[in-house]
Amino acid sequence: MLEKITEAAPTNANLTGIAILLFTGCAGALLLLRGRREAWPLLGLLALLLFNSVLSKNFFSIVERDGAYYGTPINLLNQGSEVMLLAIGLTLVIAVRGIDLSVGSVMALSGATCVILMKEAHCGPLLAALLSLAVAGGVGLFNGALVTALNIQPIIVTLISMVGVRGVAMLITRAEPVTHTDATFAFIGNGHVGGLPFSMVLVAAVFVVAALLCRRTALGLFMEAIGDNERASRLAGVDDRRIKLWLYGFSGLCAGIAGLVAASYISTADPDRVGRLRELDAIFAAVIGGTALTGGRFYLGGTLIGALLIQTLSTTMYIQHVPSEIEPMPKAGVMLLSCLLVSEESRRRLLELLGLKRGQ
Amino acid sequence: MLRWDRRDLPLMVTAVLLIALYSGVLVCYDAARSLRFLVDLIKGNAAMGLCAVGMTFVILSGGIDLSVGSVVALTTVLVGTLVAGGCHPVVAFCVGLAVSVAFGAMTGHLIHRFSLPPFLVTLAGMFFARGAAFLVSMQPIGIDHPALDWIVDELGFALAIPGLDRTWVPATALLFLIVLVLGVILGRSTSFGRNVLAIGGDRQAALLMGVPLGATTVCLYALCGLCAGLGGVTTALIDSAGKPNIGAGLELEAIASVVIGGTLLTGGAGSVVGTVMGVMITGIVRAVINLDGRLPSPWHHISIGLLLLVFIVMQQVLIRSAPAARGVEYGHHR
Amino acid sequence: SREESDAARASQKPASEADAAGRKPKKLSEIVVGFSQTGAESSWRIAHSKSIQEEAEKRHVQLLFADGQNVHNNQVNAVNGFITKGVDVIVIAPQESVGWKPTLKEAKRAGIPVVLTSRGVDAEEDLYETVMVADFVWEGRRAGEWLAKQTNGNARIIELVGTPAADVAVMRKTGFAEAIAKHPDMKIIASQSGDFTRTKGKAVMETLLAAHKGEINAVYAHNDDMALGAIQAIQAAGLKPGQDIQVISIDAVKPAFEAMMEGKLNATVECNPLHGPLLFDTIDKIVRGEKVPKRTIVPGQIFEREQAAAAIGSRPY
Amino acid sequence: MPVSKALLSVEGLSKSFPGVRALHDVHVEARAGEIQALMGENGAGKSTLIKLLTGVYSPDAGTLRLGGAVIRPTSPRHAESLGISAVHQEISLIPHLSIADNIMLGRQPRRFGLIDGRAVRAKAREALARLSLDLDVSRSVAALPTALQQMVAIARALAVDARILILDEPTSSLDEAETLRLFDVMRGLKAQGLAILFVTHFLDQVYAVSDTITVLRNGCLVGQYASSELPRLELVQAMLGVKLGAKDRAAPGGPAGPGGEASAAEPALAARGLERKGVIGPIEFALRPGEVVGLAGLLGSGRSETARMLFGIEPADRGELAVNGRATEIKTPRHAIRAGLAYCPEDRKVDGIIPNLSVRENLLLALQASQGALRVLPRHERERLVQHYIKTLSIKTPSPETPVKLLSGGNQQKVLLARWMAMQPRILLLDEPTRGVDIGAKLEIEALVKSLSEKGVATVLISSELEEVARNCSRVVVLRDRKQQGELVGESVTPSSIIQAIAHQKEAPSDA
Ligand SMILES: Nc1ncnc2c1ncn2[C@@H]1O[C@H](COP(=O)(O)OP(=O)(O)OP(=O)(O)O)[C@@H](O)[C@H]1O
Ligand SMILES: Nc1ncnc2c1ncn2[C@@H]1O[C@H](COP(=O)(O)OP(=O)(O)OP(=O)(O)O)[C@@H](O)[C@H]1O
Ligand SMILES: [Mg+2]
Ligand SMILES: [Mg+2]
Repeated sequence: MLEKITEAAPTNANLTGIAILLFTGCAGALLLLRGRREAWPLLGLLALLLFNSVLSKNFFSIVERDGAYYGTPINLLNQGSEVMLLAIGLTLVIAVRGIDLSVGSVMALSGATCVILMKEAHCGPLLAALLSLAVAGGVGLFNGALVTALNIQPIIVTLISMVGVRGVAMLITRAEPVTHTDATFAFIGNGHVGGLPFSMVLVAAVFVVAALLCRRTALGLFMEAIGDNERASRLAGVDDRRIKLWLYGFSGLCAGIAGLVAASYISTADPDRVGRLRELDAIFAAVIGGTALTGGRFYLGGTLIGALLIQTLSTTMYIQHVPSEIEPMPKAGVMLLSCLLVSEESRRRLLELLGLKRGQ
Repeated sequence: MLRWDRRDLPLMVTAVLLIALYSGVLVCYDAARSLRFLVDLIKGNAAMGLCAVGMTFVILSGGIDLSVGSVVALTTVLVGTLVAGGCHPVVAFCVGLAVSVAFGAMTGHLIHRFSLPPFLVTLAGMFFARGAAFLVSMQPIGIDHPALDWIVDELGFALAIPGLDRTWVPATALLFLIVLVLGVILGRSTSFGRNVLAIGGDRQAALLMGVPLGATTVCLYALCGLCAGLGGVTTALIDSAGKPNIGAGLELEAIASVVIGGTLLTGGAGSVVGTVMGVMITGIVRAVINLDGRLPSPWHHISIGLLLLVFIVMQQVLIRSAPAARGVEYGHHR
Repeated sequence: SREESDAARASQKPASEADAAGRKPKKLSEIVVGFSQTGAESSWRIAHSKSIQEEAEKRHVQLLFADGQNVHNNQVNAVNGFITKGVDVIVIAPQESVGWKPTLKEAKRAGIPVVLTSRGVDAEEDLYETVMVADFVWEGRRAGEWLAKQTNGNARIIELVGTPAADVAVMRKTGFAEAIAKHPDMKIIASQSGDFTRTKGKAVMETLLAAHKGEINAVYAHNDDMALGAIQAIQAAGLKPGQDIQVISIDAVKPAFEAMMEGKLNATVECNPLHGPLLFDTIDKIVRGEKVPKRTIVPGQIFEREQAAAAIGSRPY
Repeated sequence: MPVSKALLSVEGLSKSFPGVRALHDVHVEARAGEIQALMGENGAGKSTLIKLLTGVYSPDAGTLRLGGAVIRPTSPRHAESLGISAVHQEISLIPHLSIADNIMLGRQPRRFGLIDGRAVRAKAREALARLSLDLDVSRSVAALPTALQQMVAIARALAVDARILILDEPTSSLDEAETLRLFDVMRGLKAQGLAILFVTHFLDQVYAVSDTITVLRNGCLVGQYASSELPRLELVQAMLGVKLGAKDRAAPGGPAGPGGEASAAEPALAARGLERKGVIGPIEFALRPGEVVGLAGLLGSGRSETARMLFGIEPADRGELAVNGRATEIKTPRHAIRAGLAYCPEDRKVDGIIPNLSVRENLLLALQASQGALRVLPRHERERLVQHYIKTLSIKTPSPETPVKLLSGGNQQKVLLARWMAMQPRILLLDEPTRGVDIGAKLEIEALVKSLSEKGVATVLISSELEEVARNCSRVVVLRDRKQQGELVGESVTPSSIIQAIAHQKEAPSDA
């Protein structure tokens, strides 16, 4: 398998390319051997990277400047951080059979709050960021409260806040994009730590927090139980309402962080356009990563890979000069292929076709 | 034979609230006190409503279809291009519908055959159909054909209620109403409708009870494709144009209407009648904001959110506090 | 039969009494104007709305404002609502030029004059009173000509296109293509949609810069927002926007002037959103029964870096 | 075995699941006009055999013959068209559909191409009438108690013109009267020439209706016997695969000394006028530590309701509840658990198991939930608990990591019991704890209850098997019409006296 990768990589490709492909390939193979679900989206990602490495000579080139790295792979991570952040929060909500469509709007709100606080209330960037995260978390908790206390279907609650919260974001910026140049603030979406984008540090932090909370405590078990059979878990003494409430809050918080990254990335709070349709990308990332929309088992690692897959896909479109109009088509193709890859049933059928019939 | 059943409670509550909402609007805005307002409501939401009818079945089965907005666009450009190429509009409509049905059936087939999550497949379908629409025509195309003008201007009937105004009910509104009636019948009185409910209620049990999962799933998504195609035809009629970029976000609106109408997103419970109420509710909320006309842009969003929120909360509170809701839900929950 | 029912309705509603010869003259302050706006998607659009709303207030016209939230169907519904309500004049800022015919016919049947602003529609001229637009093709052409002059007809360009199929984008693309067609050495390396947003403008630019390292020396953005995003991407790539890479865009909103003053943007072609005064002058004429020209071009001009400092003070948006 | 033409013959049937050999080279024959009992321990492969017959699974090897012709059922629908109709072990009904729709799903009578609702209801009522049931068929099945759901499922299977009827533990939550009615119907069908396959863990029922008995053990066929020729003891030996000594586990002799006599100590649980309006009437009883109290009553008399109310699932809205002498308010299951209660629900599919989680996770869920998310049980402790309960209750599972939905029904039930045992509760509410559990394990569970009560645990036991109630309880509270009717204490707790107590109060029989 490894030899294949090196073969497939173009001879003129630089070391980074080979390294990245090798790494992805090895990780994929390892996961596959251990029977982990994350293996499949990772293999999908590998295929996409291979495709790019063949077609675009500069794809993997990374340059160092002022102690920071630049290049397409780095851009991929930086631009993908928004979806990754959203998707981490969403994965947890989806695990308990919920959904949060408001994340895109919450992004707009938190960005707007932060910029307005700095610009008009003359808050320090840190305070402004914290306050806007509180607002974002608050929206999440509000969603959660409606879902748990009133038993309203999550999709409708969050659809309503998706519309309403966007309005609030527009209201506080008077519907205009508001630019604010502040070096500290700009650092969130553009800065580098140890040569890597700061947004990735944020993603890593959020991921680690989420993973620790879910896997080192019994929270993950409770969430999977709630998602699988809510009634039975409640009878077993799981506090489903409270857990759900906080998960929505967490999703709001993640969206808030993503909103800060987005606003900082362009030093502008754009209330109308930021985060639009991002929720679908994030859900896609979660689902392709192995988390079922019907709740139950969830895979945070898979989610990150899924988000990366989606970002790589968009980047590929830009680089291969796919006209924006027909851009959706290849995107659909890759999506379909990757979900076929992820689905056990289709893999089984494929094996059958190849004459390797087994089991059932 | 109508019988009181707890399962009808959400529907009743929604109906009562819808009537209350409508009466409220009638009291506050005299421009709403006309038949035309009602017809506008139906006509203006016909495309979305048509999609929502199809979506109702898909959601009842526990699935979802995100591709409807793009299929609407695909249908309109197909119609537009064909008419521009000298085709008769009616033929063009048929081609558009055939394509959208085939598209839906394909989606359903993929979902069933490879047991893929509907969300992913239809999301891919959403991108695919959008791309296909742009492939058919990169630019919007106006449709100019006497037959089309005839349909738009002449097909329909004048509705008059003594004491109220006289108004014109156009073909698009008629189409919506007809599909609606068919949808209600399909949902309530055919074995297809029951099978869909069964699949959504408990897939495993449905399988054990001999429901043909495959055929039903394919038919379901084909039906949803058909409804989206009809939505496309309606849009083409309302605009006299085919546009590859139209209908973005339509799927979420349709889903919202379905769910507001009391259908469970997890499947198994709900009705087309509820969906129609959902469509009317979202339609009225939007219409009210335009009728008022004093709200700046941000408040458009906020008010839509707030009004819907109030509605939903009242719906839930009423359903929960209704005396019939007391007692126990035994057994299954999915 | 349809005409009958419309006529019946018209006779019931004195508010919109229609007689073909000429409407009963009215004063501006007595009328109700319904305004269907596209949405609030850009600084330009917001300046446009604001200009019209402020002017209406100034002239004591009752203005009904409907935000279409960038969905064509919402706008159609809003206009139908205006017709039902029986307003005196309908102002439409269409999101798209195509797809208005039946709705305009409806308005005509109800005898309500329609004024189009910011974008024309693809329909017979007798369906509306007048249209008030900027010349988008001209804007694109002007940008192309300027870039050709600036680079001596030798440029490798990234074009940041607006939303796919939006006709502003289509026209600005066409105009630009016309202008550079005369110069064989001006090449568009890549033409990608930035959706008229800063975020996507920056993301696309970042990616393309990495993929075409050292090849690019000019950026043409269909609006200022995308150009501002692109400028950030150029800076992040360690290049100097405005020097290493020429940047030209369209709209001329205030942030663009700020960027020009910092030397990062080279030029911007004005697309004037302040339609308010002209619009209500026209409406005034229409309700008084006077003739108005079918088409008014709202003039624009090009602003270069050197003019920025002087002009910025007088930019109202 | 008498030689006669078999209607259904199964030859060399095998089926494996990852890690499990569910069936291995099984030969079974069923003749028309015969009731055949399918017996075996939990996990022996009974349900798997039935699912192979009905096309839910496809066999790894083997042939099925129906009337001599080879059949390959590919789906339940296909099997039904071949004349094989089945009631599966886990009740398979569509919750939101009405009773009528559930019974007639897929075979609704039509008029002008549309479903004729009136005819559907009439036919459904007819089907129920065969079981002497008179329900409002337009109500949704979700609102029915488990036993009635089971009856509806049976009615559905009876409503087909089948040649072979398969019933997988149809009586697991039925009480005596319903069971007898079902048997009557089965005998009627037998007379009409149907072949009936019937699974149960109740030996009495086997001998009451079956003509032949087929025994499976560990996926293999032990043998096919005529009922009259197989004494109970031998049947049990065949099932367990061991020779039973003097300590005959299968036939406990009469009412054994009921668990710990009521001590004079403070009641562990005391309900005074506890009631939920419109659901369950005022309940008045005290439960002392170490006592096992039975709840008896007819189907739908409110036994499960009482347990659910005590556990705070549908909390009481009036009356008082004291736990260990302290007034306690139980509004949610969490309150109840905190107060030391545990509740093993009756419907394991809905209220019990978390299907996709592993046996280990299911087993430890309640314990972990009571400790909170942050205090995670140490790994070795988890391992110890899981191994302990798998052994004590002889849970048959490939590994603790297996998703619990892949276990056989009886083993799922054991996992649930283990979940609550692991909590070491002070008050145990058991609603049909032995539902679908084989005889060996049943005795094991009873012994467990007994040993717990010796340790001072107070137990409320609900069971539709009166023998079981009589065996284990020192006191029985009789319910009727969702109201408390009376109490039987001490010596008077015998199956016949309980029947009398219920029947006595049922002077005017409600069923036609
Ligand atoms: N779908 C499946 N996947 C994996 N293992 C299975 C599956 N279905 C059944 N098994 C296993 O096959 C064995 C036989 O199960 P089966 O359900 O047939 O037992 P049973 O005799 O019906 O037991 P019970 O009396 O408890 O219902 C069990 O060990 C069970 O764990
Ligand atoms: N014949 C019936 N038709 C419809 N509903 C019934 C009938 N009998 C009982 N019920 C319902 O059952 C409820 C009480 O059932 P419950 O489960 O508590 O009884 P149970 O004695 O535990 O019976 P089971 O052991 O069968 O579950 C009542 O609230 C009532 O709604
Ligand atoms: Mg079984
Ligand atoms: Mg019970």
